Order: sequence, then C-alpha cells, then structure tokens
Amino acid sequence: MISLPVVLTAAALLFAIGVYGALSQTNAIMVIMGIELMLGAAMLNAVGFMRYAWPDAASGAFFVLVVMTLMAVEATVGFALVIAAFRNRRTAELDDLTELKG
Amino acid sequence: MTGALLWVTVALPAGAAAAARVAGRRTGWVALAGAGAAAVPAWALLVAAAGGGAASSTFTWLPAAGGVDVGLRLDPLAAVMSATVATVGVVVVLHAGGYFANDPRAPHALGGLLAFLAVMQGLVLADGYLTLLIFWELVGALSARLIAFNRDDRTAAAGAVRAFLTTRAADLGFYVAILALYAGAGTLAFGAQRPGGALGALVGIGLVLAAMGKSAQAPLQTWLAGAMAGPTPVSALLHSATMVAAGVYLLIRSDALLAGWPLEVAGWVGAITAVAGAAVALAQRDLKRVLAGSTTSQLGLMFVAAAAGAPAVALFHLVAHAAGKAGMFLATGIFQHERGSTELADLRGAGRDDRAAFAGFAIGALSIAAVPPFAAFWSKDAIVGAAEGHPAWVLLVLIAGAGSAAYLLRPALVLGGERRARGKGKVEGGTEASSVGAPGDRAAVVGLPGRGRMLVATAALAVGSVALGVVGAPLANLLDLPVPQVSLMSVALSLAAVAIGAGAVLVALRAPTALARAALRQLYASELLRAVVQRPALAAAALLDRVDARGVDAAVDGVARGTLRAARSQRWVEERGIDAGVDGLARLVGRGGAGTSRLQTGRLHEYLRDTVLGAAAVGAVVALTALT
Amino acid sequence: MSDLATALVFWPSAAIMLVTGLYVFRTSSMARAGLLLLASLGIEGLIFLSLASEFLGVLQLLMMSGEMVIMVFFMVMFMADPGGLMGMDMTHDKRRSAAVAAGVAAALGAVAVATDWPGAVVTGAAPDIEQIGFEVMGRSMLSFLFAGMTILFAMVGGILLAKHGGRLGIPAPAGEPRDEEGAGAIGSALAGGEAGVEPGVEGEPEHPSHGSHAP
Amino acid sequence: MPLLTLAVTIPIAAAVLAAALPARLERAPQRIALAASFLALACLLATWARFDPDRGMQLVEEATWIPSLDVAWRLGVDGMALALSAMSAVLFVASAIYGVGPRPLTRAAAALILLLEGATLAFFLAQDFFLFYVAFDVSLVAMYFLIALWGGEQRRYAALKFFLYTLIGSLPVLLGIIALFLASEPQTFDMIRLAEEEPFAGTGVGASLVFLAFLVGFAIKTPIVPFHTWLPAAHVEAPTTGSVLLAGVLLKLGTYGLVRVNLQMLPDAFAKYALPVALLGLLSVLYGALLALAQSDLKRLVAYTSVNHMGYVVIGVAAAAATGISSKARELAVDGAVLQMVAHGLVTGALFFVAGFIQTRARTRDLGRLGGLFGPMPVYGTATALAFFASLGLPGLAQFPAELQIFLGTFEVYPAIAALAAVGIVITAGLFLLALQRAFLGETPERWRGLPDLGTRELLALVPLLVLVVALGVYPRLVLDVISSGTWLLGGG
Amino acid sequence: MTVADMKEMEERMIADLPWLSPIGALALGAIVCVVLAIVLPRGRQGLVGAWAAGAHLAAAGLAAATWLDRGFRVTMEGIFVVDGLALVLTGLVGISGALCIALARPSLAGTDREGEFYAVLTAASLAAAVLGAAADAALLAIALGLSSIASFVMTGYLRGAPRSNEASLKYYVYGTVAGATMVYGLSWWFGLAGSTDLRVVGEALRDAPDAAVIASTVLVVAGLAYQASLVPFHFWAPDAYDGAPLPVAAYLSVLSKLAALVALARVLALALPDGTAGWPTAIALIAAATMTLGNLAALPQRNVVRLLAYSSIAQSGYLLMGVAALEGSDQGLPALVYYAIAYAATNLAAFAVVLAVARERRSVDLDAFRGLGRSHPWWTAVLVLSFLSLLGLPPLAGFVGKLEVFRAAIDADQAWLAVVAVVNTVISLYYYLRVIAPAVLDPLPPGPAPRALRGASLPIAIALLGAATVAIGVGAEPLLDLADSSTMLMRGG
Repeated sequence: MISLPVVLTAAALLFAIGVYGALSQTNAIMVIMGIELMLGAAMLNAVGFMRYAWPDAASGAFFVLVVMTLMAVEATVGFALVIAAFRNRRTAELDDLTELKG
Repeated sequence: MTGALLWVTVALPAGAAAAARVAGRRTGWVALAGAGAAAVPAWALLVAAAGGGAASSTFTWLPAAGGVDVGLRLDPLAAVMSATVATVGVVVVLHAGGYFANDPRAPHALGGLLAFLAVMQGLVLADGYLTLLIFWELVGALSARLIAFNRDDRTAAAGAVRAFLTTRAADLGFYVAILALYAGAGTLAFGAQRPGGALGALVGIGLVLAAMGKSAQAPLQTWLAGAMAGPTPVSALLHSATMVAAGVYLLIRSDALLAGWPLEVAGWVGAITAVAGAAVALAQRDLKRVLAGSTTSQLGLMFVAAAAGAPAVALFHLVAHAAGKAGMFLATGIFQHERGSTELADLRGAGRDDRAAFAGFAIGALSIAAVPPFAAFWSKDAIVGAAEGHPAWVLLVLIAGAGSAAYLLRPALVLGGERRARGKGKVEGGTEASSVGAPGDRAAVVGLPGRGRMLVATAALAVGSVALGVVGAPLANLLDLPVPQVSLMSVALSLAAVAIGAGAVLVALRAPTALARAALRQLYASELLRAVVQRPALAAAALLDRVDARGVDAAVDGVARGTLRAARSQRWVEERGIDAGVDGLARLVGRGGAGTSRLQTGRLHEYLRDTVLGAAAVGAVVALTALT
Repeated sequence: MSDLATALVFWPSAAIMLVTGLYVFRTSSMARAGLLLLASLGIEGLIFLSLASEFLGVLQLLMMSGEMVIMVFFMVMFMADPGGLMGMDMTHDKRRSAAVAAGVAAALGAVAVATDWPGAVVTGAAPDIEQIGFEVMGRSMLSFLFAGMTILFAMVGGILLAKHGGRLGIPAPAGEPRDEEGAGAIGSALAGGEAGVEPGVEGEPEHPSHGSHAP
Repeated sequence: MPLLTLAVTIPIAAAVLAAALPARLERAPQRIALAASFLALACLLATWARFDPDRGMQLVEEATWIPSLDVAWRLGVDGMALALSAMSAVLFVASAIYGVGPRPLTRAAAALILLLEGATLAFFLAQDFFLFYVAFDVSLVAMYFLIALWGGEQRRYAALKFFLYTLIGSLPVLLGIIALFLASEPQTFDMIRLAEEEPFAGTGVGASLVFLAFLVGFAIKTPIVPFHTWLPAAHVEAPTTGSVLLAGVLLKLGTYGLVRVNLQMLPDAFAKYALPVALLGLLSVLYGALLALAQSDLKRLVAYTSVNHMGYVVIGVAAAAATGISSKARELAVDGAVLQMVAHGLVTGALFFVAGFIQTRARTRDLGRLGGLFGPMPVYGTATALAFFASLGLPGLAQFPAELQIFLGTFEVYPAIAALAAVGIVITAGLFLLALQRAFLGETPERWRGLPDLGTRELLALVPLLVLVVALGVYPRLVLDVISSGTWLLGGG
Repeated sequence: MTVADMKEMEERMIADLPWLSPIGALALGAIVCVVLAIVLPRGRQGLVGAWAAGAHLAAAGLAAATWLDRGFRVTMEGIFVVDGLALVLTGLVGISGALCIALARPSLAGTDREGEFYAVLTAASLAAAVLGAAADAALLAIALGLSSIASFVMTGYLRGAPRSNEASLKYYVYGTVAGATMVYGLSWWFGLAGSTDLRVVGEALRDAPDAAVIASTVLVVAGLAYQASLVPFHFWAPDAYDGAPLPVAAYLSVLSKLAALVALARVLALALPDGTAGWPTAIALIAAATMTLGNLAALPQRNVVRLLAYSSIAQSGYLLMGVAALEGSDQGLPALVYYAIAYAATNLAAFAVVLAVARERRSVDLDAFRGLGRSHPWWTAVLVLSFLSLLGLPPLAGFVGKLEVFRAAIDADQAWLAVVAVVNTVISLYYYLRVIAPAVLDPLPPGPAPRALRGASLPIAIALLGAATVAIGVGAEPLLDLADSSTMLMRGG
C-alpha cells in the first residue's frame, strides 16, 4: 500500500523535475513553471506527513496554505517581470540576460 | 682645586676664542692676551705635576650600564703636553696676529686657533679613551675648518676635506678599539689591560691606526701635504707642533695597553714613514710641503721612539720638534707675506731680503736636522740610542736623519741664495695675505704690517730650539721613565748621517728621476688611497643609487633587464615604483580574484547549477563533520 | 478514505503528476507546457484529496485552475512560438541539468526512504477543516495576516512592474517638464558608466504585446 | 592637571579652530599654530619636571572609553615616550615658526600641522593600542596632505607612494595589535599591561607571526632597507616643513614602535630574530650611507642619511633584543637608540630646514649647481656646517653619544656588525664634507653673489634646534637621565 | 481545542500586541503608503516617501521603547519572538530604511511609480523585521517570500532599463528557486517534528536521524543563505546590485542581508540546538568561503557597484563568523549584533557616496572617482572613512566589529576562521585602495564640470552616515553594551 516514504519519494521526484526545469529552460516562464513544481513538491511532503505521521498537526496544513500563497504571489511577480523584460527586449529568454556579469 | 684648574685650562682658550671673534680690529691682541692667559693654568699644571701632583676630574657622561665617565686628568705626561701646546699656542697666536694684520677675517682665524687650543688642551688632558676620542675628533674637525679658512680657494677646500676624511677613516680604528676595549675590559680608562684574543687585536690595530692617521704616517700621510693649503700659522700650530703629535701622544699614553706587537707595528710604520717622509720632503717644490714631509718623517721618528720602549724620548723629540718646526713655519709665514708664495722658486733669495726671519728659519732647520747643540740633536740621538735593539730601525732612522739634513739644506740654500729676477709670484695657492711686491724690496719687507709680531714669535721658538736640548732628562724624570742615554756611537752615527745628507745636497746629487717623481707625488699614497678606498666607495654608491632608483625589485631582476629598462625613462620608474609593491604582491591574489570573478558568467542557469553543486558540497561537509 | 482507495487514487495520480510534470519541460510548445503544468499540479490536488487533506486538495484544484489559465494567456502573449509549431528548443545545458536533477532526486529520495520518520503511523486521518480553522484563526493568525500583506504587495509590485504608461493609467499631463535628472541618473548609475543611455520610462517599446514570429 | 591629555588635545583643538577661521584673518593661523605648539611643548616640559626617572611608566592619565574592549584613553610617559614627544614638540614649534615654505601658514597648513602634532604626540604618549593605531594612521593622513598640497612638482607621485607604502605598512601593525588583544587574558588594549604580561611570550609560530607583522609595519615606517624607497621621493617633493616633520618626527614612529612593541611585548620572538633584524639595520646603515654619497640633490642626500641613521637605531634595538634580561649592553644599546631618535630628529630637522632655505633662495638644491655659498651667506654656511657635522656624528654634537652607545651596546653582542656599522660614520663624514666642499667652499659664482643670508624667522626656527644639538652633544644626560631605559624596558611601572 | 481555549489564546494574543507595535507601524505604514500613492497627485508623491520614512523611524522608536519599557517576550503563541536580536534588527531596519528612502528620494522624484516604490520598500522592511523575529516555519517562509518579492520589485523598478530588468529577473529566478528549496526543507522539518514551531522542531531534530536532519537543514539554509548572499548562494548578488537602482542595492546589501542573517542565526539556534548536526563548523566553513570568494572576486572589479557587491558578500562572511560562534561562545551573538550595526552604517555610507557620484558623473567606473577629493572633499572623506571601516581600521565602526567577531571566533575555538578572516582583510586592502587612491590622490580629470546636484536629502544622508561610521567605532561602548544585552529568547527550546 501507500506509506510515507512512497509519498516522500514522489515529492522528491517532483522536486527534482522542478529543479531540472529551472536549470534547463531558457525561457523565464518555463523556469517559473519549474519553481512551481518545486513548491508543489514541498506541499506534497507536508500533506504526506500529516496523513501518515501527524494527523493533528494543523500547522502543517497552514504551512501548505502558505506555500500556495507563495506560489501565487511569486508567479504574479514573475509574470510582471517577464512583461517588463519583454517590453525591453522583446524576449523572455534568460540566455539573453548576460549583460551583468563578472 | 687642581681639578678646577684642569677645566680652566680647557675653558680659557675657548672663552678667548669667543672674545677674539667679537673683538673686531683689536682681535690680534685680544687673542694674544687670551692665549697668554690660557698658558698660565697650563704651566701651573706643569708645576703641580713637577711637584708630584696628580688629579682627575670626571663625571658620568653616559648613565647607562653603571655609567661611562668623561673628564680631565693631570699627570706628568698630560702636563708636559699641555704646557707645550699652550706655549706654542701663545707664540703662534702672537705670530698670527701679525700674519692676519690686514685680513678682515682675522677674528675668524684667531678664534679658530684659540678654539683649536681649547680642544687640543682637552685632548692632552683627557682622562680616559672616551674623552680622548671626543677631543680627538673635534681637533680633526677644527683642523678642517682652519685649513679651509680661505674659502675662495678650491685647493684649500679639497685639502680640508681630505684631511678630515683621512683622519676620520683612521679614527674608525679608534672607535673599534674603544668598542673592543669596553667589551673586553669593561672600562675605557687609561691604563686598562689589553684584553686577550681578537678583542685585544682590535684594540691594538685600532689605536695604532688612529695614531697613524692623526700623525700622518705612511700611507696616510698625504692629507698633511694637502693641509698646507691652510694659513701658515695654522700649519705651524696644528700641522707641525701639536695636533699631528697627538698620534704620538696616543702611543705614549697607551704604552701599557699597546705593549708588545702593536707597538712593534707602530715602530715599523714610524721607521718607514721617517724615510718615506724624508724622501717626499726632498722632492717637494713648495716650502710648506717640504716642511710637511719633514713633519711626517719626524713624527715617524717619534713613533720609533715610542715603540722602542722610550716614550720619554718620543716626548722629548715631540717637544723639540714642536719648537723647531713651528719656528720654521712661522718664518715661512713671513717669507710668504713678502713673496706672496711659498713655492721654492718664488722664494729664491728671500732669506737675503729678510735676514732676521731667515735666522729663525735656520735655527729651526739646524735643530730638526739634528745639528748639535740644537734641541732636536739630543732628542734624535736619544732615538737612535733607544732603537738599538732594532738594527733595522736604527738604519732607517739614520737614513731619515741624513734625509732631514738634505731636505732642510735644500730650501735653506734657496732662501739664502741669490735673488733671481722674477715677476710677481704666483698668486694661487696659499696666498691669503697680501704680498708685498717684487723680490728685493727690503724697505717694503721691513714695513710689512705685523712683521714685528711675526718675528718676535719666530725668535721665541728659535730660542726654544736652542734651549730645549736640556729638557730630555728632566722630562724623563718627570714622567718617571728611563733617562735617554746618548751614546757616543749614536752621536757619531747621526752626525755622519747629517753630514752625508748635507753633502749630498751640496754636490747636487740627484735622486733617480722616477723616484723623485714618486716622492713629489707623495709616493703615490694618494693614488693608493683613491684606488683602494675612494673609488670603490663612490662606484658602489653610484651603482646602488642606480639600483635604488629603479626600485629594489629591479635589482632582483638582474642587471641585464635592468639596463634594458633604464632606456624607458622616468615614466616607467613611476609606474613601476608605485605599483610594483602593491601589484607584485597582489598578482597572485588577483589571479584568484579573476578566477572567482569568472564564475560570475552572467548566465543564470549556470549560477543555479553551481549553487546546487555548492549546496551539495556543503551538505557533504556537514554530513562528514556530523558523522565523524 | 480507506487504504485501498487511497492506493487506487494515489498511484495513478502520482504517476500522472510526475509524467506530466516531466513533460512540461519536454514539449517544445509553451502552451502545451502550461497545460501540462496545470495538469500536474491539479493532479497533485487529487493526491491531496486521497491523502485525506480534502480542504487543501480542493483549494489546490481551484488555485491551479485559476492560475494556470492566466499562465496560458501569458504564454500566448509573450512567447516565441507559443503553439510549438516551429519545434524550437527551449532548453540549454540539458545533460548537466538532468544529471543535477537526478542527483537531487537520488539524494532526497534516498534520505526519504532510508529515514525512519518519527510520528505515529496512522491511517486515514489528517487535520480536519476545523482544526485548520483554529490554526489559522489562532496560533497562525499573524502568519495569516502576513500572507495577506504578501498578496497585497505582490499585486502592488506586479502592477508596478508590468503596467505600462503613466501613473495608474492617468497619462502624464502634456507639456509638464519632466525631471530628467531622476530617471536619468539612476539609469546611468545602472548603466555603469554608459552615459548617454537614457533608459527613461518614455524609452520603453510602445507595443510589446505579442511575440514576433521571426523565422 | 592632565598635562599629557592637554598636550595631545590642544593641538587638535587648535587644528579645528584654525580650519574654522574665516579666510580674511591672514595672520591668525600662524599665531594659533604657534600658540598651540608652544602650549603643547609647555605641557610636556611640565611633565618633564614632574617626571621621576627612577620609575618606569608613570603619570598615566586614564579615562574609560570602550570598557567592553578595555579600550581607554590612556596616556603615560616613560623615558622614551617623554624624550621623543618633547623632541617632537620642539620640532613642531620650529615648524610653526617657519611655516610652510617662505610664506606664513595658511589655514589648511596650520590645521594639518597641528593635526599632525596631535597625532604624533598621541602616538608617543599612548598607552593604549587603540589610540596608538589611530594616531599612527591620522599622522599618515595629515602628512599625506602636507606633501600633496604643498609639495614640489611631482608631489602627487610622491604623496601616493608615501600613502600606499605606509598605509600598507600600517595594516600588519593593526593585525598584530588585534592578535595581541585576542591573546591577552582578559583581553585588553592596555599597552602597559600587555608589556607586563607578554601574551606572546616564547617563540612559537604565533609569536613569530605577530612579531613579523609588527616588524614589517614598523620597518616600512622607519624605513629599513629594502622598504625605504618611498622615503627619498617623499622628502624630495615634500615642502620644507613637511620634510622636517617627516624625517624628524614620523620616522621615529617606526623605531618607537619597534622598541615599544617588538622589544617590550615580544622580547622572546625578537631575541630569536635579532640577528636578521640587526643585519637589516646594518644593511640600512651602509646602503643608506652609500646612496647618500651618490646624491647631488641636497634633500635626497639628507633623506638617505636618514636611512643610515635609523639603521643605527635598528641595530641597537636588535642588539638589545639579543642580549638577555638586564644586561649592560641592553641598557646601553637602548639608551643609545632612543637618544639617537631624539638626536636624529633635531639634526635632520635642522638639515631639512637648511635644505629648504637654499631651495627658496636659489631655486635649486643641486650641489653641482651651488657653490661658494659661504661667501654671501656666512651665517647660513655656519649653521649648515654645524648641522652637517652633527649628522656625521662629530663628538660634542648630539648624535655622537647616541651612536657611541649603540656601538658600545651592540659590540658586546654582534662585534662584527658594530664594527661594520662604524664604517657608516666614515661614509657619512665623506658625503657631508664633499657636500660642504661643493656647495659652500670655493669661489662664489656670480649668480649666487646676491643671495641674502638667513632672515629672522628662519633663524628662529633653526637656532633652537642647533642649540639643542650642541647641548645634547656636550651633556647628553640632559636626555639620557630621563630616558633611563633600564627602568622601563622590562615592563613594570 | 475548545472554544474556551480559543478565548484564552485570543486574550493572550491581544496582550501581546504592544510587543508587535514596531512591525505594526511598518505594516500600517506600508498599507497607508499604497493608499497615499493612489490618492496623492503626481507632484506630491514625495509625501509618500516622507510617510514611509516616518513609519520606519516610528518602528525604530517603538523598538527602542519596547526594549526599554517592556522587555523581551515570546509572542503570538511562540511564533514571533520579541527579543534583543529582533529588536535590534527592527531598529536597524527602521533607521536604515529611512536613510535608504532619503537616498532614493532624489533619484525617484518625478518617476511614475514613486509612491508605490515607497510602499514596496516599507513592505520589504516589514518582511525584514518579521524575518528576524519568526520562530515558525510558515511565518519564516512567508516572510522570506515577501522580503524576496519586495526586493525583486524594487530591483526591477526601472522598467525601462534593460539592466534593471535583467537584474530583477535573475534575482527573481534565483531567489524563488532558493525559496522553494527552503520551503521543501521546512516541509521535512515539519515532518520530523509534527509542528512548524521551530522550538518543537529543535526538540525533534535533536534525536532525529542524521541524514534527514542534514539534508533538510541544507535545504533550509539555502533559502536564508541566498538572501544573505552567502557562498555558494551568492551568485545573484553582484548582478542584482549592479543592475538595481543604487539606493535599492544599498537597501539589499544592508537590510535584506542583515534580516536574513539574523533569521539564519535564530533558525539554527532554535531548530538545531547545541550544534546539532555540527552546523557551527559548517557555518564557519561557509563563512570562510564567503569572505574569501567575496574578496577575491572584488579584486578585478572596475565597476564600483560590483566591487561593493563583492565587498558586501565578503562582509557577510565576517558577519557569519558571529553566527558560527553562537553555540561555542557567549560572544557570538553580541558580535553579530554589533557587527550588524557597524556594517549597516558603513555600507550605507559607502553606497550613499557612490550614489552621489553616480548621479553627478553618470558613471560608477573607477575612473569616475578620480579626483573626487578635489571636487567633493566631504564626499571623499565619507567614502574613505566608510571604505576604511569596511576594511576594519580603528577607530571606525568596522574595526570594533571585526574585533568582536574575531574574539567570538577564537572564544568558540574557531581560531582558524579568525586567521582566514585576517588574511582576507589583507586582501581586501587592495580593492578598497583601488577606489580610495584615485579619489584622494588624482587630480580632477579635465572636462566639463558635472552638474551640481539639487536637494538636501542626499548630502544629509551622507553626512549622517559618515558621522555614524565614526561614532559607532569611537563611541562603541553603548552599542557594545546593547549588543551584550541583546539576547535570543527560546534558545535551545
């Protein structure tokens, strides 16, 4: 059946997929997607823990709420930034953002 | 009481110097009064010493490490020296009053002479080597100042510099000797035992070297000839009678300390110098330089005497020589005024023009040439006698004796010879006083301002040259030293030497040309010193300067690259100089900086990747530390 | 929910979640990627439900549907080739990224499996909605308020960054002397010495509203 | 009355006052500078009167500052501090009299000189490392501006070199101070306690590193060859007063630190490294002398002789470090080293004045171009000769007893080094005599015939220094009785 | 939980409200800012700034009042700690935030989103204050989130400038990845403890399996370390500082960073009591890496902002020494607190001058600083003081700060770290001098005189910050007392 390590492993894989996305994508939007997945993995962890270890730990549920909030607000700001970037450069390719370095 | 007298002896001439500086037109008489007054305590000291008195007045000068004292002391040797200095001083100051009668800078000169007397008194009365060194150096500095009295004269300036530098270089020995003595014996007092081993060697070598320098012993004699560019009274006082005798005084004073091989060395130096000085004197064309060579030679004889275990004889000869040689100088001063030159060629017949001065000159010359019964005859005979144990020294002394007869007869013949019509003497070189005019103008000679005073002074010393022959034994008694014995043998030998020397001149036996040229040029001692000391020092200085200007690191880079870079002028030096230190050190670090800065590629995904790897590394480290 | 039911929902859901998540980054179409992400995170909501966190699961579904719709809009608006018609590659450094991600997965997964997690091993329970309510309105009140602040300022910030033109839509009065010092100075400060570059607000591109379909 | 505090604060307050003056009061800055420097000197002389040579550190004035770090306003004197601070105060008075260049002091110049005075006095009097270091750096800044604002043609280059070298030199000092602080127990910046407790006793790695840090810092300041290359440039370009203060006062910061810190607080480590340090000192002596010999610029020449003379100090301190506790040689060497610092300050101050005077008259300091100066300027010539002879170590003048004591003390430890160092006095004799011959003797060329002799202000600045030089040479116990290194060298107070 | 429990809790929380007044002021200030920004006409947006600054100062004042009147307390059922550390941070945030507004105002005046900028800045300050006081994983996550978001927005404020945009976007991606990582780690902590309360977490982690503890800790640290720009989580910082408006860079380098460091200290101390999993060593290693890399990377920079960015990374390393010493020494926390205060003043001063120069000369290249001393002596003075303070020279703030962290490191048996820091200090001299030297030493380059700047807020801020840089060092005692009495409540559960 299902047990805590199974859930956690699924979350770890989801997190790793998110990491892969953040690392491999050239487009800012795609990277944001990766980050969303990473946050989703964190939520899955918390839910798993509540189910299999701490059924009374409402703070975990609140933690998940917070993560959802973060997902939303970070996406908001991220998109706003992408719009601004696009206005300036007509692209949201991160590989073009190499003026600042050294 | 006596202690205070010691200080007064030193202080009086110093005070007189100050008075003479401000005395204006009357400076000659003020100076004379000062010198005379200063002689009183000096003679009082001699009287006290003769009465068996001894005193010491010291105080702690350097308080560290239990204290190092300085001070003055009275003992027979000091008293004799002090009286000699004071007496010669009075006479020379008297003479100088005349010599500088028309010179607006007379106060300067007379003040200098009196100041010199003060420090010379300090030198002879010093108690302990530290005090001796202090006055020893001061004497040297004042000597330079007096030589360079005529400041428009380049030769005089050069002579002053050379005199000071040569003696100071030799004084290095004095310094080292003092250091070694203090380290070895723990004291700088007279009468300390020479420490053993290397320290003792340093003491011995050092003191002998210092004495050689001061007394112008070969090969350091050349400065004395250069010093002749100074005013003649200065030459009389400093460079014949007193200051140059300080080396001999040091040997006598350090008799015990230097016993053994150091004195042996000094003896050899003296004997050789005696001959060399004679040779040099024989070849000179300038009267003062003749006398300088003679002084070197005679001081060499004193070295021999001191080394041969007869300090009393050395002192005897010192006193006798002081009277004779100073007298000759003073007479020369008169001739110089009359002819405006001291070149022998210009002085031809000067003695005929001024017979009184010539008489003074002649008496001094006879004494120095060891003609009986003048003073130096007795002292020189005593030297020959004292050196009996060293046949080689005896031989050299005799040769020097013959030489002295020869080199003194030569100028005497010139002075007393026929006048030769000639224009006004060369004015360059030692012409600080106004010359009177053409040779043969006897009226002008008699009317020479100050001549009276100069003559009186010369005469006083002539009297000394006659009378001082008798002081040998009393001196020895006073110093509690063996009385010099004058043997028939030595008398005969020295007389023979004198005769040979005089005869050689009379038959105009000429020395081989090469030797004469060498003698004229101080036997190439200057060249030797220049090659061994001066040139290397200057070359090293210039080299280091070049190296330093390019920054110390340039030296490391090697000469080849250094010369290449020299082409690139000032700009390069600037940049290199400033940045070399900072940049050079930071280059390595800077490379690290560039490396870390290269991590910052500007590409975000690389940042993230590197971050994950870094975090993994941190995790690994934490895991390692946690598990161990 | 019983263990079996949980298992029945969890396994396929998890599989779909991971596969769709992975394919977000394997498609060449940004629109598709957005939809896949929506699917993945939506499915995650299902998993929440299966793990007895009904409230959170529902919330997740609602949030994701809203959010993902917006995201798709963005993609259409701004991305080169939103439909993936050109088949262009949107990745870089794929191999190393994959390796790193695999390493992360391996490390986290290994720790997750190997660790003897504490806490009661219970079945079928999770904090119920009342507990969550007490939590939110009680102990975590401050955090909750703070989350609200965060949302507010994310909105403010988002508008600040994204909105084009004059302040709050009110166009700048015509002819008003503009203080060029302000924007210009900052601009040059950022330009790091490239004086003359005046990236003032007015210098923005006029209508960046759609991507160019450049060949 | 807190005399030491006043001696430090009066100049600083006066500096602020001078800087704040309205520009139209043209003569006021000079008067303020004079008054303040005289007051500071008076404070130190009053301290001198109250000073008891038989006790070590004394008359300590202490006010809490940062008790948590045991940082306090601690001023105190022992023989070395008193002698050096008094000497500095004298030089500052002379500088205030002379001004910068031929003109009276401007506001900025007065403020900088007074700031420099406050900083250097604070440095010598400080018994707290915090204050010590701050003073060290402030003096650097003030001197930098003196050079940069009133220097010669290449003043920027010289000032930069000076600034970089000495700032870089001050960093190791700071690190050393931090190390001493951290190693002390309980941690303190109190120099008196650090000297007593010697947190880095022994010759371990830590002690060696701390020792080297201080050594490098002070070696640059002193300067010891091969860290000396900033010195000639700075001196040549600095204005007269800047040179006087740089050579007379600022160089002493290095050697003072060498004694105060390296010798007093790290004696074991110093004993271990005494020989290399002494060899560096010897190198400085000979190298400096030979370089000076090669110079034709009078200021450069004097600058290099400073390297030479400070080399003697280094040798003496190293010799003292090498000897065991309370040996005769140690006392002699340190007494000599401190006296040498005082004497060199006065003598070199006088020498740079002398060089400056001719610069303002003849617009050159090139010995090759000068000549026969005795003729038109007898007073100047005499003063110069006196200063030259003092600098070459003639007995009867200030540097002789100092150098002699250093030699006496060193010879017992390093006879060869002492003997070789004595060669330096011959070389310096040579270079000074040659300079005298070239610039002052011989016939006066036509272009120098009209040079005016020294004026009142110049004499007022110069003569006191020369008088002190003679007085110290004749009776060195004037200062030696106060220095009495035996009482403080081993800590305690 | 019963309704009665609920009631009781409610009363407790209401009683806690006075302790929340500082962050209340910030929250209220931020919200009112939004309203004002909407309401006020464009010409009056400056008033929003004034209001925001007032809110900051009110927060600082309330923090001081809380410290003095009410003492320390754990509030809000344990999730929000009002202790010395938190109050100092709040005070710092208040004062520095107000100063940042003063710095930003001249640049912002007349731009189109001025009011909103102040609102966002105030929100960032609120987040910073909460971050430093959070003792609950959820609050920590959301506080870091708001802090990050507000920072991104401020960085990207110049929407028209590609560099600002680039900086913001990079910062955003990097920051959100790091934040997500932290959240993931926090979720594990929750799993290990069954609560998001960090105190409970601390109890649980004591005995939890090592692998899970280590892995989750690394993940959590990543989030905070990124905002504190610690190696290897620093990559965003140079680019973001470089591209951001300079006042924002100043804000990020001081407030965001200090808040993150304080949060790091609190989280580690609470969640990993007694050095669980050996974190002090790991943190010490990170500190060493951070200061070394920061200093090395700063060496080749020609862009002064980037140079300052790397310098501030290096400073994070020094600050982190205080965190590393938390467990090993009682001095760790005071050192952190004092250094934070010193760093805030110093770094803001440096940025303020750079900002002024950038505005006047339109460049932040090293060359733009040439001859600054001629045209702007006071700016230059503050620049030099702040750089030397960053370097750590007495008597400036940075010196005492460095001393404190060195002390703490040695007391905590991390002497090696102090040695690394010393070596780093030496390295850093080079790049600080690279800016100072041309500013002080070079002449003004030829060219048209730059326009004089209008407005008083920037000069006043520069003067205040310069004075603070000196005063915090010279008058360190009260602040050291403050640091000593600042405590961390709930340590170790």
